Amino acid sequence: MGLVESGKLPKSLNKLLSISRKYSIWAYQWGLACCAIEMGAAFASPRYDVMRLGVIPFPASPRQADLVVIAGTVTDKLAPAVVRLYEQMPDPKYVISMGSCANCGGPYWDSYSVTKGVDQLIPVDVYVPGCPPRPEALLEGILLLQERIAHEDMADRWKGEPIVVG
Amino acid sequence: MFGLLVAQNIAFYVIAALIVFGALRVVTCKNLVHAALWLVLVLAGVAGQYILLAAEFVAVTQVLVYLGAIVVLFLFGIMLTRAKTGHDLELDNPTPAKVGAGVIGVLLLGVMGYALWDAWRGQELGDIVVQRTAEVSDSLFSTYLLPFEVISVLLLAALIGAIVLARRD
Amino acid sequence: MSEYSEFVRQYLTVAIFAAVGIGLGAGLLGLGRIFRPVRPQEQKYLVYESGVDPVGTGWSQSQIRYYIYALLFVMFDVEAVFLFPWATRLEAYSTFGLIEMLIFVVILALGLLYAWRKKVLRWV
Amino acid sequence: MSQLSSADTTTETPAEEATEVEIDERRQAVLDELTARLGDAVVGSHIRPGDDLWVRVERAAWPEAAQVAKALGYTWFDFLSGIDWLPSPFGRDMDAQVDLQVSGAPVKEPAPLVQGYAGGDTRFQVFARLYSIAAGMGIHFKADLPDDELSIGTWSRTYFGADWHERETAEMFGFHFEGHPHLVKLYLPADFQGFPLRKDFPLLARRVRPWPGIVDVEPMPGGDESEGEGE
Amino acid sequence: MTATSDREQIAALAARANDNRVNLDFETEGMTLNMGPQHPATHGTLRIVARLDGEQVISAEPVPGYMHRGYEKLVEVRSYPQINTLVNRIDWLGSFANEVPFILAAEKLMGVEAPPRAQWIRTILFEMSRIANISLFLGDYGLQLGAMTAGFYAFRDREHVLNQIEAATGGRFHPNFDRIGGLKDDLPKGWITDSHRAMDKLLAFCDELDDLLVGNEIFQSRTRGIGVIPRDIALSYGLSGANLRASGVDWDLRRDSCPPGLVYDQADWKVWTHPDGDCFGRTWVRLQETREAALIVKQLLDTIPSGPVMAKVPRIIKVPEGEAYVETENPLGAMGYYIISKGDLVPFRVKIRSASFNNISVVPWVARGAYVPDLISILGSLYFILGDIDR
Amino acid sequence: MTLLLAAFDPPYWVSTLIKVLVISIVVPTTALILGMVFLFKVMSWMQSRLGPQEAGPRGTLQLLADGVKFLQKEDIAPFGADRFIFRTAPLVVLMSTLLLYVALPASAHLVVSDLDVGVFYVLAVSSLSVLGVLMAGWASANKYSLMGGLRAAGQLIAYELPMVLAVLGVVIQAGTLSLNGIVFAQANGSIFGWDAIGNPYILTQFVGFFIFLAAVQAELTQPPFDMPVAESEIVSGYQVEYTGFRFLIFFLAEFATAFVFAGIASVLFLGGWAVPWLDTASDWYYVLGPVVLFAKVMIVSFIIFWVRFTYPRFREDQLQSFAWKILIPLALANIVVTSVLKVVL
Amino acid sequence: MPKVPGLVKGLGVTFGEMVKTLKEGPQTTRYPHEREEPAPRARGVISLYEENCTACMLCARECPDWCIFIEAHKYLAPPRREGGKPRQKNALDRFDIDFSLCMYCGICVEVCPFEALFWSPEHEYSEVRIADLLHDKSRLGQWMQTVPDFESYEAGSEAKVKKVPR
Amino acid sequence: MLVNQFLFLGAVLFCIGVYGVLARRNAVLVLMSIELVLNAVNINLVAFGAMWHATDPANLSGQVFALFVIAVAAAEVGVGLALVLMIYRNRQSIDLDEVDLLKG
Ligand code: SF4
Ligand code: SF4
Ligand code: SF4
Repeated sequence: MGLVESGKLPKSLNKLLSISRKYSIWAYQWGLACCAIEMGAAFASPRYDVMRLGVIPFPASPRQADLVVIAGTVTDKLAPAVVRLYEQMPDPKYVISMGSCANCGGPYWDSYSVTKGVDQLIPVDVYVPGCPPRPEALLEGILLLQERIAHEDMADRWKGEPIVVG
Repeated sequence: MFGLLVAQNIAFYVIAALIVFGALRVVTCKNLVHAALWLVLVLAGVAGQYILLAAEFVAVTQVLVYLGAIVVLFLFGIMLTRAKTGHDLELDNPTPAKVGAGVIGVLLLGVMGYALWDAWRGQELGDIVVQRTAEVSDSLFSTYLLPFEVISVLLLAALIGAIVLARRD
Repeated sequence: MSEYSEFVRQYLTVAIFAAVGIGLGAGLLGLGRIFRPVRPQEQKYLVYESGVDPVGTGWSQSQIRYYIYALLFVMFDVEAVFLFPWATRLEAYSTFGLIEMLIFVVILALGLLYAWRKKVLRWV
Repeated sequence: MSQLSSADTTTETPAEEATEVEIDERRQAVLDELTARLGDAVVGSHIRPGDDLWVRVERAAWPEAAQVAKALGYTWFDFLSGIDWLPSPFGRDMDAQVDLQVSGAPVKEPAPLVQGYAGGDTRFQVFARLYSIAAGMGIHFKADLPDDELSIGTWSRTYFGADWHERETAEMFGFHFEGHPHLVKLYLPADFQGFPLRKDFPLLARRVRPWPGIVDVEPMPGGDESEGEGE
Repeated sequence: MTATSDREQIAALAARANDNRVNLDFETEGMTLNMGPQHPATHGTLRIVARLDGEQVISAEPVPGYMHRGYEKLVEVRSYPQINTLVNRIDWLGSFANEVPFILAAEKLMGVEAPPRAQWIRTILFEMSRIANISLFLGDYGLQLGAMTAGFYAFRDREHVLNQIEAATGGRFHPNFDRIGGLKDDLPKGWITDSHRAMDKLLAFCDELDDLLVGNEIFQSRTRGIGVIPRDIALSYGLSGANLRASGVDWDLRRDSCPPGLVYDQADWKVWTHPDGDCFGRTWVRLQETREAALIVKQLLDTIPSGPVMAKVPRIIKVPEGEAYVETENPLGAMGYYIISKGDLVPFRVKIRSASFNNISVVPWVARGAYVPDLISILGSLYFILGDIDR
Repeated sequence: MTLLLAAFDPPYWVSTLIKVLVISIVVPTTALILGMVFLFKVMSWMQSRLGPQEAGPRGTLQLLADGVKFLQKEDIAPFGADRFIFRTAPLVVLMSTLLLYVALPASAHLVVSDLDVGVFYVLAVSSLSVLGVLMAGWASANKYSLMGGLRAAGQLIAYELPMVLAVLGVVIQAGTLSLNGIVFAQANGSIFGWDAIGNPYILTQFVGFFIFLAAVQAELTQPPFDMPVAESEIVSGYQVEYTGFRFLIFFLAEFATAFVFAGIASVLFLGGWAVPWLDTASDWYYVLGPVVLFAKVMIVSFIIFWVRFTYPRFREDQLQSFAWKILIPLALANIVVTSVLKVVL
Repeated sequence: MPKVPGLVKGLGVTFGEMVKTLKEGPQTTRYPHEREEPAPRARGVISLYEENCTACMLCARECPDWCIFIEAHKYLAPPRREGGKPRQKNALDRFDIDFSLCMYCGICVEVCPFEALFWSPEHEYSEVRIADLLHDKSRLGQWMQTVPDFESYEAGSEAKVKKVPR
Repeated sequence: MLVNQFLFLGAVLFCIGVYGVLARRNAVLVLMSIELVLNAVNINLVAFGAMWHATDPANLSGQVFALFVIAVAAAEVGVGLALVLMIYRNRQSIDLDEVDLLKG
């Protein structure tokens, strides 16, 4: 039973913990479709270099990840894998939904095999619009997420169900 | 000096307890990998005893060869034959055999214990002098030269034998 | 202080550090307990296997090559053990020690050669 | 137009290309060779000069057609798929049916079922394309599948690449390929119901969601354009 | 919550999860390795189920479909301009290249031809998307084989090309720039000079990669003689593009049967082949192809004719009845669209022949007997894009 | 100041306590420094980018943030894992790393435990991490883990041997196993009578140095020898199931080990904490020693990481044959040549 | 000259790159401290010039994703010229674009006959609630300020440069 | 310290090893038990070695013998496990009794 869960942690310490989470976001490397390449550009292209912001795209296993960017189309066949991936990540964990496909089904909104939005499967923290979003748009999404992390109340987050947004 | 001796004795008994406990787990434990890891404890303890006996080189050799190599060999052997985690009930002989083995073990211990007690009663180890590597080397290259060369042949034979056995033909 | 107690102390330090190594890690992990959440989720404790259900359980009884390499390693490791004391005293032994050791090394190198010849060094 | 393609093996030029009445001799030669080898199995054909060749064969001769073509040097496998010639019951233009649904107008008469080049008699056809790198030409093969027996021989023995194409076609149209080694679903989840590429497979999202363009369907009051500010 | 209750809860959950297992069709005894759909080696969501003997592959069966979006159905309910933007997303790395065969097929049915300036720009953009596509392959293949820096270089220099594509079309990825009868817009000022510069950077990147990766002895030992696909097998599986050329088949649709509407005959270039058919051959051919593409672009940039970029076509596009198939040499290989039109706003049926689908179907054949690490180099060197397989 | 340090001779327990404190600070610090400087900065530079920038001034606190973050991560042991072993495995690895630091001399007296069998001890202790890795791989009950664990173990032991043999060349030349002894032998040695720079063994034992570096690279499971954690093959090997702090221990232990191996390499081949023109008995070494050693360590680690960021990885069998068919025969030959020369000269 | 082994060459490449980065600075845009300029044509977000829109519905009809929602009512506008008859006009009540669904194809901009829609290269509008990605009339109007002027064309072009209404 | 301390420890370890050899059925475990026995012997050897060394500094027989034992143990484990693996490969089991039965 953690102190944090019970909300007994002193404010300043809480702040420190939040800041550390803010600046250390290990992002799982998993791309789905076209957006994944733009995500790859944000993560790996020297022009964007997401590492500057403290987002480290090292982990190849969800067990070490804090953030998963759902970048691309989620199909019904894939949906169980997405859910599993999310659940296998250790808390606290964050999800960015990148691109129209992940947000809402996007160009394939009428397809018979595409899930209409990843938020039907897992809770999403930040939605990045675009098809595909520019890498900088993803960076902006990440900044937004960092802002959220810095101000979030961990006791809240870790007590009940995950915060479901939107 | 006395203080040192007391400390040594404490160290000895602590390590000895660890060794005995570990050894018992090795022979009773129900999981092969656990057994191998308990064996690690025993072997490390034995290395500790060597240190107490000032046999530095043997102690480090124990770590290098036993912990770094032989246990790994054991673990490989286990994982290659049985990769599943979990318990395995087929490790032991049936209970009568086990009881028999226990009896034999205890009897043997009794006999040996008595003999040792009888022969070395009260014998002190004396002032232990640190045995440096160089001295080991000198001994090896004078008195035990022949066995030393024989060892190489033995290792070669073992190597060839093991390769012949393990090779998939 | 006698050389012996000096010696034992050196290794006591080693033992202490071994304990510290374990203790440090365990302590930090214990510290983490305060800050960590525990939030069971349905699939959190399934082993990771690329996002699908684990297929099969065991794996690879046939990885015999690992064993052969380990075996070679053990033999040569033992050899190396004997080489170390010799190396420290080579100056004293001079040619005699050199020849003795050459014999030793050559005999074992034969083993390597044998393994090589028998193609066990190949990944089959 | 498809009426123009005949049931025999003579070549007819489509009406709109009648201006360039050239005969493509190379393709005609290939067609003759195919006819010679396959005999009566060739039931329809079509040549667009300088461009492409379509051959329709009997269902029974489908695997044989592949072998013959391969022997003729058409070694490169391009693709294989199916066609459902049923006019879509949901309207043909993207908005037609939805308009109707909302305005409550009666459903249009279904258009007649018309097959394309090289003709056809049935609703379903398989078609495939092979290519000869040496000749720089391709052939489209087609074959009819009767509604009551949607099965045809496999090509995967002759062209390894057909393996996956046939699996895809099978799950999309519900065809059966006799002799295919592993005819299971390729793309869709194992519990997926229906055959998506059949024309009567509805895209539900389109059915349930109102089309935003529908909101204002009546034409703007006349004479409006002259006053539109954008002009 | 106490520790025990945690544990109980966990145990209960795990038991439930075990009950809920859904996907057991590949459960076999002992030695099945499953890679994907969440595996770093599979460029997204391909799944490979490999039965192993030790580290040797007995059989490897790709399981595609995790990215299946139902293209062939969707295009039946979309008008031609809408399809044009949708097909961008098939091979998402060389998006513009997807549009071209579709537009050409529609143009063939409509009997229109784009003005020369449009043809030139089309060809240039086509080659640029080839570069954008293949340069990423080169970097990513390095990444697959553990040389992480190559990937960064690829992303770095790819940006130059993307910049050019974006400056012209407005989209880094999905240009939606091609139109039946021409192009959406003309080039912006200064584009030609910038493109020259970008191509120079690209050529430098190729040299750099040659030194860093392709010339590296470790790389060669990982790829030479691995995953050999002989000529006949390659043809029978319908492989295309660099995969086919690396097997010694000297065939390039750009040169051998370039459909009207592209102007490859206006540039002086070379088709590269490699006799070995192994992973190295495929990589090498692609590297050369990238160079060649940059050179084509540079040549064409200098000769762009002036004039309009759009032919006269009706505002509402209804394609006349008929069937047409056009195939072009896309970055991944031969890509074709078979359009059946009934004269409506929407096509009646479109069969999309995508290169990766065939390219990857050879995996079961070529992976047999390979080692697991080789499986990675084989998969990587066959180079597929998930969208191009699954559509 | 330096003299003060020299005169400082506390009782055993006090000094041990100090040592424990110092090492518990030094180990994470070195790991952080290496991780920061090389993994984040040098790697970024080699890839023409910047690396972490936002966390702390110019991103220097990145790894610290990571550490605190990992402290807050949930601790998951997968169902079916052998919990106890799963949990202790990282500790074993950490212990092995810490034990390596024990023998590393930062100057003649600044050493935790100046063992008489120094090098031999180092080699023995470093082989302990194999146990941790195998435990981790096996206990995770995960296929990738087991495969990674086996690969790692196979690789660690295969390269243990070249390392041992490479060290032997130095031992033959120095005639001692003590690490400080080796430093002295280099500082006071001479090359054919020319003793201006002593006799750093890299000049005579360059073959050994090369083999040692290759072996270190392999022991650290870094490219080109990173198959045990090759993400495109087996995701991340034996670390697949590790979360939070346990993973961090693996992660940091890797860098700490890199540091200490670089340290040992510089002791064995580059003259350790000594600088040629300063007498080894000088009190200045209380301050200078650590600095000099640190500088040399950074140079060696730069080479290690440089290679890491440049090369693709070997295949498992190529790795083994590289060890057995090239490195080990080479090392044996090196030993023979060295000993012959030693006896003849 | 003997061939330099590839292993050495590779080391040279990375080292050279490091030196270059240190000397010339990296190729990174330090977002969020500085921003890169996307091309003027970049399709970042759609902006609406409300005055021009006649609620003709063309964009909504042509949109492949059905993500434009328009509601309008008719009213009589005062005559343009003195004494003319009042004109019947459509007034926009609602003009929403759902950017979580939009596929950024540009069809709407292209088909709009009245030059009411424009592309802006802006891309920073990630949201934590997906509902906020539905941009209404006023938000779309605000984007208008970020629309750049059309660029002039490359030599040899016959296209006319259009103007952005302000 | 008394010599007997070490000797007794050796004796206990030895007997546990013997028990293991007799009671265990799994071949790998039997090999492990043998390791216990060998280590017991080694403790004794080193203890005696230390004792003699105290009186006669040139005498290091105990240690040298311990080294030899370690070397022999390595060889023994290598061959032993190779045997086990071979049996396992042929019989998919490393149950020693089964092997006995087949032999008899
Ligand atoms: S949102 Fe667009 S770019 Fe992203 S995956 Fe979907 S179609 Fe591709
Ligand atoms: S850009 Fe395309 S998808 Fe987006 S609103 Fe316009 S037409 Fe619709
Ligand atoms: S097409 Fe243009 S004028 Fe018509 S409703 Fe859309 S934005 Fe308004």
